[in-house]
Amino acid sequence: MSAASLPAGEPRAIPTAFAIAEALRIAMASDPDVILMGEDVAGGGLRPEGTEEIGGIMSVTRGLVGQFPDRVLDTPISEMGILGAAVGAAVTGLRPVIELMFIDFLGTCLDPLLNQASKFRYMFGGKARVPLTVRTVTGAGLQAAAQHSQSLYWMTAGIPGLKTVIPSNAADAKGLLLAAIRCDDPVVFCEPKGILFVASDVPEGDYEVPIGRAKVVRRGSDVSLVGMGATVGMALAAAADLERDGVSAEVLDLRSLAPLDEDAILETLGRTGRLVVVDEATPRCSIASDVAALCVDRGFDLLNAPVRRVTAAMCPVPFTRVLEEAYMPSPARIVEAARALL
Amino acid sequence: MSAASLPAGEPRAIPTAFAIAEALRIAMASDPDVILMGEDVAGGGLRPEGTEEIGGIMSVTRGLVGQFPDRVLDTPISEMGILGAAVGAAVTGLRPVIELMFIDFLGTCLDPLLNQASKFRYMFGGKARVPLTVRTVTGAGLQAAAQHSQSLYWMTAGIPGLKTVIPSNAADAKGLLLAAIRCDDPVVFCEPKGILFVASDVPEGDYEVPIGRAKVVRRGSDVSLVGMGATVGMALAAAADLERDGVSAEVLDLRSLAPLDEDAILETLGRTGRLVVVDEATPRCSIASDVAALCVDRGFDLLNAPVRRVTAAMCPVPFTRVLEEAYMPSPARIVEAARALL
Amino acid sequence: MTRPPTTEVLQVAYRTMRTIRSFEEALVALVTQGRLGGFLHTYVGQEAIAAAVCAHLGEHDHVASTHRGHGHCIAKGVDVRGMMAELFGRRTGTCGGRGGSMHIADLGKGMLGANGIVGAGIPLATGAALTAKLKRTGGVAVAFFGDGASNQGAFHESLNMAANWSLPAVYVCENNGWGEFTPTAFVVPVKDIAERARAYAMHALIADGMDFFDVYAQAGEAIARARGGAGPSLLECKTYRFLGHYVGDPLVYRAKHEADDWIRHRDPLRLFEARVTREGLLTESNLRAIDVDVAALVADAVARAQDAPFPDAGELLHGVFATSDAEGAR
Amino acid sequence: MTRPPTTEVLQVAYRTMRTIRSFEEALVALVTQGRLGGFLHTYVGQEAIAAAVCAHLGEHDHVASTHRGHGHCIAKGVDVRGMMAELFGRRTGTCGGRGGSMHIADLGKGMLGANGIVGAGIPLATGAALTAKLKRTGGVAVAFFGDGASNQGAFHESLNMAANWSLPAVYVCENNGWGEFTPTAFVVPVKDIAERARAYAMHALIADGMDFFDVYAQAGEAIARARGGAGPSLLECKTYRFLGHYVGDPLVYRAKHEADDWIRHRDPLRLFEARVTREGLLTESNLRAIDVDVAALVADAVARAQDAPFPDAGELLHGVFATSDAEGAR
Ligand SMILES: Cc1ncc(C[n+]2csc(CCOP(=O)(O)OP(=O)(O)O)c2C)c(N)n1
Ligand SMILES: Cc1ncc(C[n+]2csc(CCOP(=O)(O)OP(=O)(O)O)c2C)c(N)n1
Ligand SMILES: [Mg+2]
Ligand SMILES: [Mg+2]
Repeated sequence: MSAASLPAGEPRAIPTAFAIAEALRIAMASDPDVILMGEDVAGGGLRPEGTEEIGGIMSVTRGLVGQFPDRVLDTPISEMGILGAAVGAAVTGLRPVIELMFIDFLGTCLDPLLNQASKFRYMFGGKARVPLTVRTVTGAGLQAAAQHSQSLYWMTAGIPGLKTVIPSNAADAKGLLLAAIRCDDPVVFCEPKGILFVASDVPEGDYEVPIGRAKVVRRGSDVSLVGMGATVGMALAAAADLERDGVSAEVLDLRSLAPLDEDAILETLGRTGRLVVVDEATPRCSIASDVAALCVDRGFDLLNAPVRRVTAAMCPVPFTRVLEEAYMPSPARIVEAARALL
Repeated sequence: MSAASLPAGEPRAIPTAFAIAEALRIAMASDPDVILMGEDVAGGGLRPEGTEEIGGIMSVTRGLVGQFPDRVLDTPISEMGILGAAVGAAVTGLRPVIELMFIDFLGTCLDPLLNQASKFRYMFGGKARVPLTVRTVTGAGLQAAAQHSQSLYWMTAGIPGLKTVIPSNAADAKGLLLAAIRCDDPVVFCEPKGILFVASDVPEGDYEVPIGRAKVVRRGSDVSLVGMGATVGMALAAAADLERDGVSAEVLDLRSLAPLDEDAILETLGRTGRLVVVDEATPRCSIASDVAALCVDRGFDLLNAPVRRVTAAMCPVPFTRVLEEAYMPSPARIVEAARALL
Repeated sequence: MTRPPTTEVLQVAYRTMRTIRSFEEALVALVTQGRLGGFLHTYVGQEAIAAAVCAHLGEHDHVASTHRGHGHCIAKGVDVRGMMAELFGRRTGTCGGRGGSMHIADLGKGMLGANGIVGAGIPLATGAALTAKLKRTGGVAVAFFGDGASNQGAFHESLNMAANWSLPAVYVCENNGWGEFTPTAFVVPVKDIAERARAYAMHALIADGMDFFDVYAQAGEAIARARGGAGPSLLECKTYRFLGHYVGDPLVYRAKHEADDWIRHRDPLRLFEARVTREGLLTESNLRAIDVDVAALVADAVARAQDAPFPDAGELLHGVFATSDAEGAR
Repeated sequence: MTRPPTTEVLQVAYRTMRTIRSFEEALVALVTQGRLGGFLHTYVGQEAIAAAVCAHLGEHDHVASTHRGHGHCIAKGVDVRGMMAELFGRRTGTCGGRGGSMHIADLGKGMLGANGIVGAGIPLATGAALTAKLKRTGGVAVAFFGDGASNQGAFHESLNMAANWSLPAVYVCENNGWGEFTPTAFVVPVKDIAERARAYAMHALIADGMDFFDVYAQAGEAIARARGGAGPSLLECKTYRFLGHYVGDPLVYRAKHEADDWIRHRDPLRLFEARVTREGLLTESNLRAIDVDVAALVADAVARAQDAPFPDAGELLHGVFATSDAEGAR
């Protein structure tokens, strides 16, 4: 059942984390097969009086266990077991939504995504459905250091048979998550730290943002800034800066990292002839490289300048603020990259 | 102790698997801290009479346990435990060489590479040494199907702090493996199925091929074909084909996927102005994308044509021969891509 | 206590065991003749386990298997002709030729797939058991896996979860004494893998994996417990891999007499036959009739498979995603 | 049997415990004042374990730790001033400000690092034990980890390997009743995590983690076994996390009286003090003198840390690789 056609209510400004919670609540209410699993998502079942569950490390699932007591499952700290079981549950009739606390923990549970969920349909002759969603927090900026700050979505986006999406704002987060949960394919849903507690307008009610479609979030004619997740906000800030110098920047929000909306990228390149791609991840084998490679392949005739990648640095995420700031992309670095193309 | 300066003996034609075995034997003989661990690498210790160890699934380590009885260790089927222990052993004074049977099994043991080995030095303030080598078989072509045929080197190459190398022939395999083992950083050493049992000239004795240096394996002036591992042979075959049509193709063998020899790529692009990169891996977040992105960034002024990526298809590796062939890159596809650029 | 198998159960079981044996004997011959490729792992010697466990299962129960999956597939009712066509890489194969030996699955039959990753089937079955519990299907999920797989983290995490949630799951460890080319005793420090259930306060059982009747009884108990809501069990079946780890295995690492002893004295089909005829449960002619049937079925499967069409290279990207708009999309 | 601790051991142990307590009390204050950032997990309540285990270790022994690592670092001899500077992100920090709380390591002291990945330290210690065994250093390796970590696959795989190889390793599970915000009983189906040693035929012990003397005795036995070549042990210490999971934890999920009971009756420092003074092992004035020393040390550490320089942004790419030619190389 697609809810895309349902009338979505009035928008209110709420943080992305709340928008995600809203999507979970709607998905669970509208489909009894949707279950949530993860560490502390319920927080220990029956609680002594005077205590409450915390609802996951980001408190996103707080209150859900009360509403859906059988469908919000605390798990042991067993990511491989959880994800593997989720795949098994998905192919046998449930529609599991997993909370993988930080995407950095992919190292403990890659196989169910790499070799199971993503391959079943194809490998079994097009016959399986794997309606699995993995929600996971990505990104740096909170001094969470090398093992809790990575943007490893390139690892999931590179796996055939897996979809990876990343919202840049609360409204998209809600709609993309609803689309992900209702998708019959496995989807990794990234929750960038940089936007999780930022509020923006979110429509009430049930609506979906389609997977695989990028969105132009600012029109411009001199240069295209292609962002994803938290870097969209950086690109918009850079665009505002550039405008002060009379440079008109278009900003494209990829929203979906796999499948990639190649046409939207080529269209914006066609309008501006110049492109900077901004990626919170490290540069090698990145979404940024894919976008650049697309430009020099199908977009070659549209190019008036080099394609620049503004990414994290090719090193582990440093703890101390001064290095973490130098590590991450920033509006200033985007402006500098864009200016150099003009 | 670098052996790069030792006189390397006469070359003989031996299969890559034997060249790898030779490197292991030399490394172990020259350094008592080198140990081998993996499934079946020794094959169960003391054997009943009339039996022999098989020496790993590809028989590469056969005979080594006899020569170094304490330093060739069979492990349980516990990749996470093995790699994690190898990291612990590496930082405390051993120089472990791990056999990860197929790179597809990375799904069960990513964390020790992603969050431990690769990050220790940086995260600990530049103070750790992690002399760890992971040998692993990559690639398709043997009808080994979706979970035993992947070329996941993009996943390790994309991790800061980790090096990834892939030889295209037996002599480089030996020299690169010796360099990897003696390197104080963690290195993933790929053993492509397509070259493992192909014989070519290998010098006797102890020598190293430096990590981080690509090599022009064929000179040409019209188009550059950039390959790695088994695709170098495909590129050479394509170059021979193209030559029959009067097209002069240069072939660059990357050898090292991380660090990437950017200068060598830009140099060949500078000589030809046209580039096709050939990668056995799937296209997204790939080495192929990185090469293309480099060309459209630092190499923009050198480009006379689009950069084409000839890669595996964006799907799991199919079992049946006809689909597996369509899935993989091939000389014919390289020729076609190159011709379209002229 | 499991009730003794009925005549019908015994007939089906013998047919299953014989089909597995004949199917795989055919494979070995085909590989030797160079007519089949890929990585093939045979179940010969272990047939009683799949047959006895699956005798307690229906189509709404689920099974997750291993790289050594033909036996589990056949016992769970996957069509043998489709399987053979799959190994030949044909369009008519169970997976349209895309999966191959290590990836035969038939979700409609409750077969969650052979699996090329050691240990990976264990969490899959755990998830199927979770579905059964939450959706109250009355179903049970069984994970088959080897002694070697019990050294994987996925084993530990899954059994712990199943015990915590009291899932309707049965974990069947087929301890065949070897993991590839390494003896089990070299990598497992406990005598019985069943002992590992203690780490999860889980019910444990041990069966003689060569004795259909023993496995039938123990599996019956474990499955009844699971179905009745009493939670999961770990059932260890002591068995032996008669042939090499894979078809083509030179077998240099294993003492010949070790295998010979098992093959001569502990062949599950021969033990079964001896007992059913001795006890008058089935007759010699019952058995021979089944043999004839099975031989015909396997021959027919081979004949059809080799005449079946290959998939078309143009279909390479079909079936990556369920949402067709994204097919082949990057 | 471990010999009772000497006066010197007791003095060092008290100093260690007091240093951990004061160090972390300072952190909590600093965070409250908004002077420190990052993810900080305190060890308050568990001090007796690190102090007692490390009392048996020398610099050639190795320890692998967890996200809750300050106590292990201090007990293993890592410089407190360097640690404080690290938390302030300064160049003078143990890791030059690059690691932060979850990544303090000092290989020269045998401290293999705190670790942000639950369970990841367990294989690291196993590898250190392998080095000790193969290089015959006489060393022992200890992995500290929580009850929650015992549900990770890495735990299972590592203990199995250590048992197979009879490594000089001790696995110290600090069972504090909670994994983040979930009670242990909800995710671990066995009463004692020590029970899990049976899966590997491994020696197991249980200690009262609030009682320095008990942990000292049990850890002494386990470490002596390991050092003597008798193989690894799993030592479970029953303890309690006095503060939140992380500094800033609202603690809404835990009944207040639960923590109050532990804090009032089972504080390891108070239990230690009561016993040593009662038995005349140390005097009240011994202890107070140490308190004064420690307070000065911690105050000095804070003062120096906040005056120390930050690293330079230009050094961002330094230290990625040991081979300097590749520094910053892609
Ligand atoms: C994660 C992983 N590691 C290693 C392998 C290679 N491998 C395939 S089968 C096998 C042995 C499995 O032993 P066991 O579980 O006892 O099953 P058996 O083959 O004896 O039936 C190994 C190591 C694999 N397929 N997956
Ligand atoms: C692989 C992994 N999963 C989850 C987390 C998040 N996490 C951090 S601490 C923690 C709880 C650990 O519990 P336990 O092992 O009992 O240690 P304690 O915090 O009680 O000392 C969790 C779930 C993590 N850091 N790593
Ligand atoms: Mg086995
Ligand atoms: Mg705990």
